[in-house]
Amino acid sequence: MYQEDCRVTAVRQRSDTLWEVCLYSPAISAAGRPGHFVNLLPAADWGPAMRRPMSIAAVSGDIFRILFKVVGSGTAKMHTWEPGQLVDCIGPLGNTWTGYERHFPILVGGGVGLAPVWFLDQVLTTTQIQHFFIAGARTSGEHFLKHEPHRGIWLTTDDGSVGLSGNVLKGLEAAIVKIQGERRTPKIFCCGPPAMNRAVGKFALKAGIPCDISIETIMACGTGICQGCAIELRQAVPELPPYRQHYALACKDGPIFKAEVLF
Amino acid sequence: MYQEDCRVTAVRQRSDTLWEVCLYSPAISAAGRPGHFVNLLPAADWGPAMRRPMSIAAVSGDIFRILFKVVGSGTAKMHTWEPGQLVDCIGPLGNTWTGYERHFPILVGGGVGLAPVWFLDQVLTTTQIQHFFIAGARTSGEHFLKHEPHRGIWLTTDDGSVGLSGNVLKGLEAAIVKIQGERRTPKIFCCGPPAMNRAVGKFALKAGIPCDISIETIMACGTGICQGCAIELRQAVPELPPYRQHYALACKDGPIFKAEVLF
Amino acid sequence: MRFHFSLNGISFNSPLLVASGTFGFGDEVTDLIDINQLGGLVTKSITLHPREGNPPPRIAETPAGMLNSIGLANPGVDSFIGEILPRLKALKTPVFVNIAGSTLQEYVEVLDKLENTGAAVAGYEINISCPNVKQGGMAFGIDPHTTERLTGSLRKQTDKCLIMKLSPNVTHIEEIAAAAEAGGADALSAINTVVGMSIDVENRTPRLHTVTGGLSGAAIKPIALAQVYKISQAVGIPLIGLGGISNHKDVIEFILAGADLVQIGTINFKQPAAAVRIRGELEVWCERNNIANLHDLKGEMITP
Amino acid sequence: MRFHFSLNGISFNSPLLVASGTFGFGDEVTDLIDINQLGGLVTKSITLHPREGNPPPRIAETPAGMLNSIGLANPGVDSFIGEILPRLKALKTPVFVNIAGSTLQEYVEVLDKLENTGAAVAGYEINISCPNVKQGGMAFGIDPHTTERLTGSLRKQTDKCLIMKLSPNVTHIEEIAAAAEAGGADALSAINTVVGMSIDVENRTPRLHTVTGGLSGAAIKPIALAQVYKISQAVGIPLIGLGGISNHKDVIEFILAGADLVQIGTINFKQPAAAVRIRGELEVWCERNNIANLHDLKGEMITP
Ligand SMILES: Cc1cc2nc3c(=O)[nH]c(=O)nc-3n(C[C@H](O)[C@H](O)[C@H](O)COP(=O)(O)OP(=O)(O)OC[C@H]3O[C@@H](n4cnc5c(N)ncnc54)[C@H](O)[C@@H]3O)c2cc1C
Ligand SMILES: Cc1cc2nc3c(=O)[nH]c(=O)nc-3n(C[C@H](O)[C@H](O)[C@H](O)COP(=O)(O)OP(=O)(O)OC[C@H]3O[C@@H](n4cnc5c(N)ncnc54)[C@H](O)[C@@H]3O)c2cc1C
Ligand SMILES: Cc1cc2nc3c(=O)[nH]c(=O)nc-3n(C[C@H](O)[C@H](O)[C@H](O)COP(=O)(O)O)c2cc1C
Ligand SMILES: Cc1cc2nc3c(=O)[nH]c(=O)nc-3n(C[C@H](O)[C@H](O)[C@H](O)COP(=O)(O)O)c2cc1C
Ligand code: FES
Ligand code: FES
Repeated sequence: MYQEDCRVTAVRQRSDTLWEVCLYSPAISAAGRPGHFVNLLPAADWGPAMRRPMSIAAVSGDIFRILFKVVGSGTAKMHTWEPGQLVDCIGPLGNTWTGYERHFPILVGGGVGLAPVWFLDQVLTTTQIQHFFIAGARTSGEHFLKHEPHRGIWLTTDDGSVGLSGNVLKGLEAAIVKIQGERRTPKIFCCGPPAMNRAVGKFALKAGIPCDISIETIMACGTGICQGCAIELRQAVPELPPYRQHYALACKDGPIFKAEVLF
Repeated sequence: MYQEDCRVTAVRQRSDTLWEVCLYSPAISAAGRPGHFVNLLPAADWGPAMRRPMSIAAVSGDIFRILFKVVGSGTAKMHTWEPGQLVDCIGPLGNTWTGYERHFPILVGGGVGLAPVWFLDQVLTTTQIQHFFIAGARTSGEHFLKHEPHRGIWLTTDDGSVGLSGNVLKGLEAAIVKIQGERRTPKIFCCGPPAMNRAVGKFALKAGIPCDISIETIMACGTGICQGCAIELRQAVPELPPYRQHYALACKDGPIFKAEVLF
Repeated sequence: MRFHFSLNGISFNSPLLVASGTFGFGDEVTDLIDINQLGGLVTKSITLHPREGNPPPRIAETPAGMLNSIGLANPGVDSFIGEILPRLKALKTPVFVNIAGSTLQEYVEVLDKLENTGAAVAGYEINISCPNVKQGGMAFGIDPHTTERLTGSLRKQTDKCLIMKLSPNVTHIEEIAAAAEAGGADALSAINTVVGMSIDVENRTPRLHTVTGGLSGAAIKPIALAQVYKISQAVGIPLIGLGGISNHKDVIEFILAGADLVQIGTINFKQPAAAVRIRGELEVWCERNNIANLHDLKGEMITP
Repeated sequence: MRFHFSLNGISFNSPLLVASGTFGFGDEVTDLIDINQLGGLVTKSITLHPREGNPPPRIAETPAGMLNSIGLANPGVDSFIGEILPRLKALKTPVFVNIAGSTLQEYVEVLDKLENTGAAVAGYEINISCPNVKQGGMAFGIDPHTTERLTGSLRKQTDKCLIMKLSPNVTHIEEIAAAAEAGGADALSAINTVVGMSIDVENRTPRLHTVTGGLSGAAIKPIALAQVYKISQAVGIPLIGLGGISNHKDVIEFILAGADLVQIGTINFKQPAAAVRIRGELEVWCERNNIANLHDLKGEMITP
């Protein structure tokens, strides 16, 4: 875990709703793995009591990237960042995705949940682990990837304006069909809005496919101290301390949990 | 009284410590008189509970100017203003300097108190009322006027780096000497830090010269509502409501008071 | 229609009243806001005798709020009746005269004087919660018996709308609320300021001459909301919520927590037209959320 | 020397302790701050049995502050003794174990268990002021008799430094403070969080599952300071001030108001190394102002 003033090296709009920012931090970049997040200050003189958690969306060399959507005052402030700005980040935080070597990874991302999934996609591509990637959005303008089913990338839109019409389950079904006959059994890696996580989680449970879901909660410390980011678990998780078997900490015990403990 | 989003048309540094900002507001500019102030928001999303009062330092056409010094978070924010910025201002507020036609005006300003005095200087110059002007500062870098005793302008500095060495009383004495034989009796118009106001006020009382002093207090509303800007008076002021004879309101009953009621 | 609510026969067209001490007597900022668009105007506290108030400094800024210790500076009830009331009568907006006193007798006398004018005011808000005066003030609002006795005495003297304004500086505000209800109050308003303090470390002096004062503004909104919620669980009479309101969402929070109306205070200093702006924001919000009358949301918070 | 202060034989090299619940058990952010530079570490509240805490949501942001309703989630005293204490013993920084309970007996049992380990901790801070649990918690801190009885019972069981942590949610905090002193407390800490609430208006649900929770952060600093000032006028034992501290000036304010030491809480979440940063700021300030020992400023506010 590091705390660094990371210099913004680039800012660009990736879709109608998503902004990408490159941040220079040798330490955080070197340690960051898919699933990790940073907890940052939108401004040096940030008045509110809490930092803002943002998933690491990519790493290249000494630079890591985040993807964000403007939803409130913190992200609005982030939207004013320009290259040169220093951003106080603590990270990398949380647990990471594992087991992708042993399985055939099916990645599912939606909204800002795309960020950690996209990072995993890049790592798998680099390490030449074949995988599928499904990205959902409401409409074509919110996507920045291309719909390329032949390359294992499915986009879905609620309004059918690009890719498959419907939610990510449409993509999941298509992927599952394609995976028949694969040596490796599938495993789903998912991050998206609550309704999507639930739908994907339930789908995976029903289909008997292992599924790791990254969830978002409100967070104060991001480091396991405040106990504010509790998430209710349906099943005990033996690795956790007894008093956190029912309410685990999203920031430290997560943000990634198995579907069966969540739903 | 108007509330307007005034556009910043120019920003410039006038001395080591003083910044000047031009604000476009036909309404406030037309109504503003020497002594008036505006109460402004340093930013549109200004979090703190109070506006920041700033004297009108000049008016030309539809534009009025303010002069300020960075002392805390509000003025630090003002320091980031650039042309085009909209500034929510309420004004003009407070009372104004009067009686300068009937007297020989001696203007005394120090620090940011220079602002309203400088405005009066400009009005007197424009209306061709001969007067003297004494501006005090700690050191030459804080001055932006020229020391021109022959034109009735004396600068003073604590360190003697420009003009007379010493405080504004040095300038006052010089001015008083020069005024001997004038038809009009002198009147002092003063605004500066508390110690300067007191020194000038006491001087005037002793010399029997009428003296109007503009004072600064902390203010919330600036319009006479909150009663927060109370200032203790030594003498009753018949024009004020009975319950404000002892504690008058700097924003509404002032900011200008006669020396004899203050000291 | 959107905002209609009626209390003691007084009809409110906006849920937003302006709070005592934060709008004077309604004549300072008439250039900036149409007073008749207010839900109501609560005057600065009026006392039996004129009061010059506390020595300066009387106010200080704090994180997301401010401290004040004005000390009830006001012209006194006679001047109020002679010079201010005639103008207030001309307003279409309901006016509530806020009354403060150091003894029960003082409160009663002020009320009597106002009643004797046949005053066209809508009612009275009784300040039993001012933390900034040595005698009386908050003392009345921290003990249920005193509260009930004072409310009862005032109730006997008037049929007009009688609102008791409660202090948050107590262990159980719901007990004081219940006492005011038992005493015959028509409505309650909560909260007055929270006792607070600030020190200028460079010269080691308190930022208020009285050392402690009353904290107001956004900082206290969560406290006010919790108190309003507690009161609404304890009493049946209408409730006016206030404390830190600065936008339409804040207003809705108070109504969901159980308030019938709200008052806005400290925000008026920064934005003299806040009551009109927020009313507009509420209108848009109700439209978007298909709320026929905002008051329908009273107490409609969904508890887990 | 600049910061030396000693309490019950414990020597403090920084006036800044980290507050209960805002630094865990000191093992989360060791990458970011040298724990041995803290004035002291107060643990998260420990209870007799493990507690899973309240259902989420447990925290919410508010203007210049936050609400929490963690519900004392903790591993329980046995786990604490077995798994956490050994590591804490290795610290040079004085450690205070914060204890909470639902009954007097529970507090006593936890203390006994800790005493029986011969624990090398500096002392105990007793949480009689948690607003977020149904039973016990704050109930102990709103009544002087209960406070005195609890303090007395604990005093009998330990010679270690016994600090009672007070709640601001009372009419007269100085009475509770005096009761704790009478019961034999070595020191007091104040304040715990202020009861508050927030509602998500879009879905009409409270932002905390428990509806109300505890407000902390800069917003409550003026309230905390007023309470510390009141307590310091009422008792003679040392006083640890906390509530909303986020920079060195805040620390000095508390000391001028009568605190001997301070704790920092919510700011730790935003700035895990705040205690070290502020210590540095204090050093510079003392240097510039020729203060040999910061503690010399205790109670040195100049009243008008
Ligand atoms: C582990 C983790 C990783 C995240 N990664 C990303 C990311 O890569 N890109 C991205 O755009 N967003 C991400 N988020 C969500 C992001 O943190 C919130 O959108 C952000 O904090 C909102 O701040 P704000 O000030 O703009 O909004 P606010 O004004 O604070 O709130 C706007 C809305 O966002 C919700 N919200 C506030 N804080 C949080 C929070 N800490 N977590 C979740 N919801 C919150 C509020 O309840 C409200 O509904 C992540 C959250 C977590 C917990
Ligand atoms: C009628 C009037 C006219 C003024 N005209 C000018 C002007 O033309 N140019 C200029 O630079 N300044 C002027 N001031 C002072 C100016 O308002 C303060 O410097 C400013 O409000 C400080 O804001 P801040 O946020 O930067 O400082 P803060 O962080 O709020 O405080 C820094 C210091 O300034 C003091 N201060 C804070 N608010 C005020 C206030 N409202 N009045 C006086 N002191 C305050 C504080 O006590 C503190 O010592 C005027 C003040 C008044 C009352
Ligand atoms: C400067 C000031 C003066 C006040 N004067 C009074 C008063 O005279 N009588 C009264 O009942 N309340 C008075 N109040 C309290 C407010 O009416 C209100 O209860 C409190 O400020 C909380 O609301 P807010 O946070 O919206 O300001 C005053 C508040 C302020 C800030
Ligand atoms: C998330 C959180 C958890 C807390 N947990 C505890 C606790 O377990 N025991 C306790 O005595 N105080 C607890 N507190 C209260 C703090 O120790 C402190 O008294 C309060 O937050 C005020 O200080 P601050 O404004 O600096 O945070 C907690 C506070 C927060 C914000
Ligand atoms: S955010 Fe503090 S424990 Fe998770
Ligand atoms: S600043 Fe409010 S009355 Fe003067």
